[in-house]
Amino acid sequence: MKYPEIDKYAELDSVIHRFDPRAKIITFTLLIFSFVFIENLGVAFLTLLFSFFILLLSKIPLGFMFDRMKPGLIFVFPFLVIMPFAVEGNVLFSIYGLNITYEGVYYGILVFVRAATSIMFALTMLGTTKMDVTMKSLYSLKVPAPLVQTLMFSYRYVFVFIDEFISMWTAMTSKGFKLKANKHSLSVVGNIVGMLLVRSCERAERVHHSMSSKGYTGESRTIVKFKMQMTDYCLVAFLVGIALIFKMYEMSLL
Amino acid sequence: MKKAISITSLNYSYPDGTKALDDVNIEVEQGEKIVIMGPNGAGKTTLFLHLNGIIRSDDGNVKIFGSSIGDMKVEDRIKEVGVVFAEPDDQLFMSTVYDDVAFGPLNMGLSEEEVGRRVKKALATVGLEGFEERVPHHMSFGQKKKAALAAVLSMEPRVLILDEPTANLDPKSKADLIRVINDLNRNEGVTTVIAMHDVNALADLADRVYVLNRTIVAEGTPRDIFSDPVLVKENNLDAPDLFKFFKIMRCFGADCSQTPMSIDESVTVMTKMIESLEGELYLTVDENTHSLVNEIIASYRH
Amino acid sequence: MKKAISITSLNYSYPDGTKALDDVNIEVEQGEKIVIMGPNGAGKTTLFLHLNGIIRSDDGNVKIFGSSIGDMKVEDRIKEVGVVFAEPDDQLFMSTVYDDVAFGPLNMGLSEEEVGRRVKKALATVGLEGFEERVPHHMSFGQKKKAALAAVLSMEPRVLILDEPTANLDPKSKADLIRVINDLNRNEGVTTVIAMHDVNALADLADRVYVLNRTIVAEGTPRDIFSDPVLVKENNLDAPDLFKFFKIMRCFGADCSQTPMSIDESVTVMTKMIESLEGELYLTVDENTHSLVNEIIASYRH
Amino acid sequence: MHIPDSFIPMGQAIVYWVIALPFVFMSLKWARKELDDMKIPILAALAAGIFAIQALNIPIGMGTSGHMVGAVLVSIIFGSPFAGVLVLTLVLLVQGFVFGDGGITTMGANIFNMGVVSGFVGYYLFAALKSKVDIKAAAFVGAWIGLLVSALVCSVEMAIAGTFPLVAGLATMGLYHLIIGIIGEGLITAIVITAIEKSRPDLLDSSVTKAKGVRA
Repeated sequence: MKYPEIDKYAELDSVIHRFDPRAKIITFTLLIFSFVFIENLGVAFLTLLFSFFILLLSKIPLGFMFDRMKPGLIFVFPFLVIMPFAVEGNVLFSIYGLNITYEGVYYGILVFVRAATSIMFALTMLGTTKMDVTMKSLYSLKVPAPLVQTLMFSYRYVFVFIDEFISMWTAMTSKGFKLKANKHSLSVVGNIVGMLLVRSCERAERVHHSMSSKGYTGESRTIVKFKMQMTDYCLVAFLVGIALIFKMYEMSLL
Repeated sequence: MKKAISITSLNYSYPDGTKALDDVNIEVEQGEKIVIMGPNGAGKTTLFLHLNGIIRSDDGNVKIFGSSIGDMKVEDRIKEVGVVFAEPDDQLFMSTVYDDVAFGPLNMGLSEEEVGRRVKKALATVGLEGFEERVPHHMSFGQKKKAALAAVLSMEPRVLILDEPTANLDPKSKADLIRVINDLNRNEGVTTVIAMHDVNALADLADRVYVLNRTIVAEGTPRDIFSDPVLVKENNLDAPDLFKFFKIMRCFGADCSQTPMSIDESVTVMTKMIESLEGELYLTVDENTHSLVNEIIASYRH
Repeated sequence: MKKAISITSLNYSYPDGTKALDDVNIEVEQGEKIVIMGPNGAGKTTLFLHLNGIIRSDDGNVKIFGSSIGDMKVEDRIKEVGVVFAEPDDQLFMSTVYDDVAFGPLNMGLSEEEVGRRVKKALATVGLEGFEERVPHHMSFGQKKKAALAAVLSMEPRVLILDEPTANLDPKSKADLIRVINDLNRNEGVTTVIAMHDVNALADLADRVYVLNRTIVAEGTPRDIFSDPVLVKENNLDAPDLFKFFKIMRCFGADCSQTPMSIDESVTVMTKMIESLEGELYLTVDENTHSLVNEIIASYRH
Repeated sequence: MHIPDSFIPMGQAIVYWVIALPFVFMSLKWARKELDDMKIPILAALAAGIFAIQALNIPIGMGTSGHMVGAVLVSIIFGSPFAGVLVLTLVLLVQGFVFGDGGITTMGANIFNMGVVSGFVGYYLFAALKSKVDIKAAAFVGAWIGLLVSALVCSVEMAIAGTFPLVAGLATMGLYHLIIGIIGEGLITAIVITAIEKSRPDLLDSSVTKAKGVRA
């Protein structure tokens, strides 16, 4: 298993990296929400191009980015294949009695393109900000502190648990274990999962002890220092403007 | 003067009824260096959780500088006692080293400048300058141990409790940490209480030793404790190699008045012994030497 | 005869490109006791994962008894090499000790009786008879360490790899484990490869030492390694206290031919030295003694 | 079962958000009441643990594999379906906003399917069964049916969205989860509950341990 370390290139320098993290989160989320629901394939392609342009601006190595996009796209891909058969409409041609419809092909490509756009935006947003900064911006955006803190801890301990998991798995393979669809494997997996959960709870207990011994009483205090610059406002205006233009263009096509 | 720590007849049972601590009594003077030894599972961690009030004992039998720790406000408590637990990953829960080290001071309600000053000082103390923005998960085990210590030092506690500070460290990192702890004790008068298994490193960190095995089994200078092979064996302990060796030296005719525990001490003892004999020490082997030696070795062997 | 382990120019980089192992070469004879030392993060765990084929090197540069470990079937591989990792909690995941110790033999496809026999024998070897139905999670750290070892011994491997077997153990449990490992080596001819930081316990477990710091920095008997203070310091190591002390003894005029590392050895060395001097050894202090002593101490100090 | 972005039109996506949010809100209230100041570390640790567990692909045979969802498991451990909702919400938030695995606009729907539907159906089925059959069997049925129902709900949503036809969706999703649910969710959940009961019975909600006459 490889680490899903998305902020590996957060230390680079680009317009997108310098973008105020709070403004970045709001604007990018807005862009995702407005592009994901576009119904016109042509416009959807334009938004995909636009998201690629933003990705280029961010200077994040494309190989890294495409690698990170793969799991999401592989998940969506089957629908691109199934939809031409599944959606009813004008039949383009038939294979062994199965009809491929124009609407199906259109809709399949549309869904795929929109998904790619949103994944690319989300990854560019997360990839250009260090995770702790993203979390701190959530604080300053008035997302409830307990929620942010829980998220932050989840993020911190996901790696620890993946490590623990890998260590347990390594110990098992080094004893000749091979995962198969049989009773033995199943009982082993059940025990591993149980152990992982027990260890999660025990880790939580120990983390809580160490937090309490540092004066934690359930309130979270964090230093957050962000300041919006002129360029940030310009960037917000530019991106929101683009989103509006795409929206208006789409409406004009109706 | 008030004792830094005073624990009187402390009892504690786990929720399932198992007794973890049984009538524990401990007294520590300000500025002392205490080591607590005992077998795995002797109740050290439970004791430490009492010392900073995480487990509260209602009868006020844990006092820090004269006040019952259970009655103190959180802000005061963490100014008095800082606990560094054994597992660094449990203590570095924030996303950057800075945030972790600032966590305690922020909870104390200090100003941002003061927090910044303390983080800087604490990181400098443990030798992690420039690590502010590092992600704990990516650091080495030795660095994590140091960061976990810094995250407690930033609260500037008067009593510092450390659970196995040197476990799993390579010798260099171990030496670094021992030096940091001793500097804090010597230069800032911090009282230190340390749980550790490594008897060979103990001499550097202990003025006095408590042997804990659910209850306090023995108390004394390291020398007192290690001189009693029965006590040592019964509590799964061992004596430092040098200590045992100097006991053996006696069988060869070296009449040292003291038994040293560290390299530095052993040089002093040797020199003194030779000088008291007007510059010449004779070591011999006679018919009894080997049976005496074997007796000593056997008395400590598990 | 074929070497138990033969590693030739092994290289390994982490997925992110960092070099973990750089041209590592190791040869171990059957029945040897090897200790691998090195700073935290020197690549020991990565090396061990190569030794039992969990990380596969395609070029066949890791050979066990002459066959490339990468080409072996899993069932054969686990008969040859068993790895006991440092953290027992990672290795005990079933609900009873029996199930954990039976895990490997079951994967080998052995009959139920044979599995039962092996579990019994492995538990007896580590001194955990009667623990079959215990829940590993509830055992003490020392017991867990022993159970994790038993869970590998039940596969009856010819080569046993141990990562930090004595870390975090109280001295009694440590002595127990060292005895078990040595008995296996002596009585069953098991080749042992151990990673450890505890230089004072090393003498009991090492015929030969490899110093690993991404690549093999040095190789030799423990005596060879510790005699080189530059090597020791550069790799974050330390020499055993007794070893350092005997080097110091020379400054007082004790002309020992060998420098011992354990209590037993030191008695032998002392006796030999005194006997070779016709029963009397003179130790003196002269004007140079202290500067020589300080030089030795400084040469090893971090 | 994780619905990616762009599979559901805006109006419907918002509807699911509107349905899911009150449940998330109620589960936060539940956490505040039941978990005191331990809530943040314990929920974070469980979310991280479930995230790691979801990464484990369990082979089902015939070349396919599945992974656990875990909502019913968490609900049984804490003795409340709100625990499942909350932990699943956290897992989805981590997936979407921390690792960028998508599902931002559809998160409402995903919380609803995987957290609310499977958590509530599974937990109450478990609660109803546990006095009649043994804990293992009750956990098995709860987790299995919980997953199956949420898969069916998911295919209905996809049909409403026009992404996938109803009958074909119900048939494929239903059949797939009927099978992987038995192994991936049902059996594993049952084994996990037994394993936790052995090693740390005190972590389980008292109603689980009481039902078998075991006291922590």
